[in-house]
Amino acid sequence: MTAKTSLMTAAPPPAAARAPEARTLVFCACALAVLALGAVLTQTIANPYVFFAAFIIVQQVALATGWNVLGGYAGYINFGATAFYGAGAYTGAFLLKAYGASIFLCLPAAALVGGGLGLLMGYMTLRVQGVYFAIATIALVVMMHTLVLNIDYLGGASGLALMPPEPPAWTGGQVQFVFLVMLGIAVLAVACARWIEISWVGRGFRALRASEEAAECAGVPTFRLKLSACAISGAILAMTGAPLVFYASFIEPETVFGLALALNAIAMPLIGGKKSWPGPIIGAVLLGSVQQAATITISSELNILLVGVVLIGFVAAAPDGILGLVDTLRKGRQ
Amino acid sequence: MTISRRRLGKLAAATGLALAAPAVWTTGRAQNRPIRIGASFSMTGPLSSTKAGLVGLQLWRDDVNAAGGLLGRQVELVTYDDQSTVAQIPSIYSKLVDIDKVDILVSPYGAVLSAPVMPFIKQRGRFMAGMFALAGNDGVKSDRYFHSAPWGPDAKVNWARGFFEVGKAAGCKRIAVLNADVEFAKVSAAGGKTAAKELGQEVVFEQSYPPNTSDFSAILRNLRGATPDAVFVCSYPPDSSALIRGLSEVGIGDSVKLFGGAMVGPQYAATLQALGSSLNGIVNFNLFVPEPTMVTPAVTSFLDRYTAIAVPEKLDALGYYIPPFYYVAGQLIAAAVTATGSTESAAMATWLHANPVKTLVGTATFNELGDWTERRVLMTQFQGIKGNDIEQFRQAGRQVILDPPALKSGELAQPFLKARGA
Amino acid sequence: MSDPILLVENVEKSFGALRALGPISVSLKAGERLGVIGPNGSGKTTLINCLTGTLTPSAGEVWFLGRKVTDLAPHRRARMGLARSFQIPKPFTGMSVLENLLVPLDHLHDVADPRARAMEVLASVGLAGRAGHEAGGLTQLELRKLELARALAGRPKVLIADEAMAGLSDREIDDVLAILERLNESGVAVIMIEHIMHAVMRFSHRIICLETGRLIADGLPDAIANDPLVQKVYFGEQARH
Amino acid sequence: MFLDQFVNAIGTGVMLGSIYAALALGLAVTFGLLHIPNIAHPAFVVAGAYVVAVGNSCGFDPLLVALVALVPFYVAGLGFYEFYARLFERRGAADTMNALTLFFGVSLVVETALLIKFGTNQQSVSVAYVGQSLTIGLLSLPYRLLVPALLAPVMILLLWLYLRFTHAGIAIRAVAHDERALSVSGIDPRWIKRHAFGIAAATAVVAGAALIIIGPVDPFGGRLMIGRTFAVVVLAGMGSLPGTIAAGILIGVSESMVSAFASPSWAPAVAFSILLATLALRPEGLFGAHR
Repeated sequence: MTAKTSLMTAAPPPAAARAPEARTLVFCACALAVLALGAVLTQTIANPYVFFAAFIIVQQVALATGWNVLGGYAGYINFGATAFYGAGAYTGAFLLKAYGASIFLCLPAAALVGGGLGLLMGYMTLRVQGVYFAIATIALVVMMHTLVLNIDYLGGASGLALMPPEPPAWTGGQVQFVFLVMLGIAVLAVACARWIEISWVGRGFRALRASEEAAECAGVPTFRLKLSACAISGAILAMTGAPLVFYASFIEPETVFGLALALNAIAMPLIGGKKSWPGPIIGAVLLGSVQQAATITISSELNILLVGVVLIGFVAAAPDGILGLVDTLRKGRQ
Repeated sequence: MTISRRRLGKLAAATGLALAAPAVWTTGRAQNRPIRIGASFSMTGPLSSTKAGLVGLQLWRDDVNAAGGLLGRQVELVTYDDQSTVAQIPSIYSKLVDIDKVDILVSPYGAVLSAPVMPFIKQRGRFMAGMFALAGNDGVKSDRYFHSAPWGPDAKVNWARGFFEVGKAAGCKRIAVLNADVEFAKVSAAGGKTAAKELGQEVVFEQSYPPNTSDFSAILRNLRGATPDAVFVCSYPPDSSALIRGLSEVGIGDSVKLFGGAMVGPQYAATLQALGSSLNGIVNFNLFVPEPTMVTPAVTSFLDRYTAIAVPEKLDALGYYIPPFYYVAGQLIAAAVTATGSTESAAMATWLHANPVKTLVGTATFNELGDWTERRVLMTQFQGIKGNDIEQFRQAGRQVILDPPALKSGELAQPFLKARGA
Repeated sequence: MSDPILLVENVEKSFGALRALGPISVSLKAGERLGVIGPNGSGKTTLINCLTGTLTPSAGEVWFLGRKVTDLAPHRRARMGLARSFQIPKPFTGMSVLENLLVPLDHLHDVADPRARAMEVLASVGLAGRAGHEAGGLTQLELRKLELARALAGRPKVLIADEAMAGLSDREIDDVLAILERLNESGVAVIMIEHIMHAVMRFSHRIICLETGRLIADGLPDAIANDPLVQKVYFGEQARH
Repeated sequence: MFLDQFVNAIGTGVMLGSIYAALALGLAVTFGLLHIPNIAHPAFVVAGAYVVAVGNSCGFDPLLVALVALVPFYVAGLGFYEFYARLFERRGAADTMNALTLFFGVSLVVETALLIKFGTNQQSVSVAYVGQSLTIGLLSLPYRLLVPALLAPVMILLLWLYLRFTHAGIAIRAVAHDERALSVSGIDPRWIKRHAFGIAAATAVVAGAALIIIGPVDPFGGRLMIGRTFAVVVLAGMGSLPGTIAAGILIGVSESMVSAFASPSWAPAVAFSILLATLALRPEGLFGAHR
């Protein structure tokens, strides 16, 4: 996808580094090119399946990137990506049902809800050890799920079938339009992740991951930094969920709070590499296509088993993912 | 990439030719190319026990192909795993239609998973056989959608009406409604309340509970306090078991004459086997039971062949509930294709609206929404179950049909406590 | 002389029923070199943690630059100019030596060119040649120097050096002492917590000695060295080891 | 009516709570004492339940099966800890995130393995006492809950005695307190931790028996338990065994009160609300020491 720039973005030695401004320019150009390419594709490719499938993959990229802001940069594992994703999806559904709102209104609203939820979670649990945060995120999914089940306006367990408003005519159709929106979200998420990574914020995250105490004593506002990671990650994940109802014309709690998404959100950055922004993208594209191939060639249970084994394998052998492996190989050769 | 490899594989299997360009094959001589039926199955995830349906569809395909195919063409199934999640559905059905170019669609399992396909088939004007989606077409109102399950017209309210009819005959006036917080149960409970009122019954207690509730004692005690005559239960497999166990433990009170209705679970072999004799007296829905009024040689042969496949695959050992109706879906498609001489959606739909079809489970006629014009959901009572042997459920007289009257095979044993053998 | 820049007033710290520190009162003047000694478990680390803000005292107050900082978060105190190095070096692994210094500089707004400032500090401790190196891959001495350099990057007013010389050879100790002396000459007050007696005696203007959380001596190095109480609790124990 | 409901809500809550404590016991050891966040423990419990179901289908009593299976589960626990330790502890401080991911992967593998071996059908046991209740005045206690509920105090008492009065037990508590203290005294902390992990794994099969006597179990049943078991351990205070049963009962009674007097629909959120509230207000738990 956008992985044209070098893999070695994390901690470049100053002598070898090109001017950061130049790299940012290249990145922006690539991002715009990706968006433009998406727009061109909607005009030139007639087969709608391409966009149905691409939506899912691009959504996974956004999901993995959003998760990685907290999980990779700040080092706080979130088992409840679906709580945020679901919050966003239901925010979108609520606004669509209540006001027939456009997707462009739903996105910032979802981001606000997800960010708020992230802040709340962080505020309640980040003072204690990271493992509590992880456990609390499992709890959050159940609570969000229970909440939705008990709100009749959102359809509860029956789900909610909604017809989205007509998309702008130039996009060529609903699925093309939603795909473009999701592509926009993914590019935004990646840009956001990249900014965090190369700025003082990312440096602060790396410092607090290495030693929270030392970071704090070096002037890094660790608690506030972690809170903002929660909020940013929550906002991206929620934004990723918002277009779901526009995509499927339907939403129901078992899907948005289900295991599959939460599992992928963790697995993708882990496989690609958690330390830099191309990692989640690589993981998302790779896992997405492998799973696609696997569902066809082997039985579905084996497919899940495969994800489990791959997770264990990466944690055991390559905790920094594919990018980490590549870096190690490079260093070995030098 | 994966698609062409997949096509290649299928082709190799079908013709024994390993080298052939997929493009040649799809655009090749239309007369000889197979008729492709596309469907999504929940092979994984919470709904994965429904994958037994695939065996039903495969048996139908084998039967049709053994008899020379449809219109002289072989039938081929194209299926994907939707992982029991709505998010996968739009892309799967677009793939079936736009990439795999299937001729005919079969819906995913149930109303939740079908919901995202409905606008799609309406928009594309595609024919689709609906699988167990209760009132699945009531929202979109496609005229090319046909239920294989005999929920009957106005299914939301009426599909379980038999329970209330049986109750009325037994003199039940006060109804309690209990439902799990899942889609099918919630819709059924709402419909049940309406049906009860239409029959002049009063709803004196209603309660929903979260899925996977394992202890029902508090709920049953509250329910007992309302002294209902009948308890309409809309539950899912785990909670069906817990509830029936709770029934034995906490008791239900002397007022209750009828208990059950819309419990999902006591259709499946595993649940039946686990609950055994504690099922006695419960009146619950089913779509097929081996009672003399329903059994035909065709269905017996189907079930025998199904069992032979299902048991080693660890699928539902009885296969009364889901698999026959996938076979029925195939039969509906076969009838329409054969009669119209085409796989054209509009023609098939028009023909099915106008003509009855003889299926494995009886004759189906359809109204404008693709519902069976006659509700044929069974209300059966468990009688004389002893121990936990699964084979007894294959015998007649264990699940006696009380409703509909046309298929009635026995009488309601009452009062409830006596029927339970307590 | 001038007012104390760092002042500890009747500070106490308890963990549950266990009192680890105090009540204790200590003051530090601008530019002073203060040595802190005491056996293991005497409360030195607890005292430092109360100074930096890692721990909040159970009672008492801490003043820094005329401001009450008792409840102020560590990073706020760090930005005010209270820097520390750690007994066990805590480099920010996963980034370069240069970036390690950029972390504190990121949060100071009065540094015009952080990279230049970082390189300047690295040069002053003799790590300039290692700027691009991964911080995790340094030698023990280099880690100590990095620890100091990171503390110094933001031009602190007070440096707390927590056993900055533990485990180093005599030559390396001289190396570190030289850095600290130069630093002090530029006006930074230094609190040195140290077990290496000759170093702390040589360096300090004034030494305090802690024992079971209490201040048992406060005075010039010579006076401390000859203090019978200090000899009993501290040197006595050291001798036995 | 109200009194009947109230008394029975308490009774059911206490029984459920005791069972939660049994489910959480292994976690109280691994997470509470060893600080290993084994989120795969509920999956082990489900695996235990399957073992019990298989034994029961051959005609043996579930509790007997569980007793026999203690040994293989203990050994499996040893092996699993060895795997974990080789991966992480040798690298120095275990990265919590990687450890959590590992356990997540392991629970996925365990669940799917069960799925492949046994299919999606629910497994259950048949025992004579299921379906009957012990009635004391207004109170009626189903044996289905009562028998498993009695397991927890027994297990906890045994484990507590073990930790208090045997050499190995005291060593485990020492490890929990400070690993270095132990290596000084000449005992290999790794051996002790492996042993403790084995014990924790062994409790899973007893908890599994409890779980499957209550009702049918499917491969993914453990997932619902993750939050609840952690809630018990955290609320109890890390590593406090008697606290485990108190915390379990507190959660059980709260749930059954909500079920009886508010709405059962909200019951699943109860444990998690308690968990979140504990984390926010009293992270050291009810019975834990300030850390």
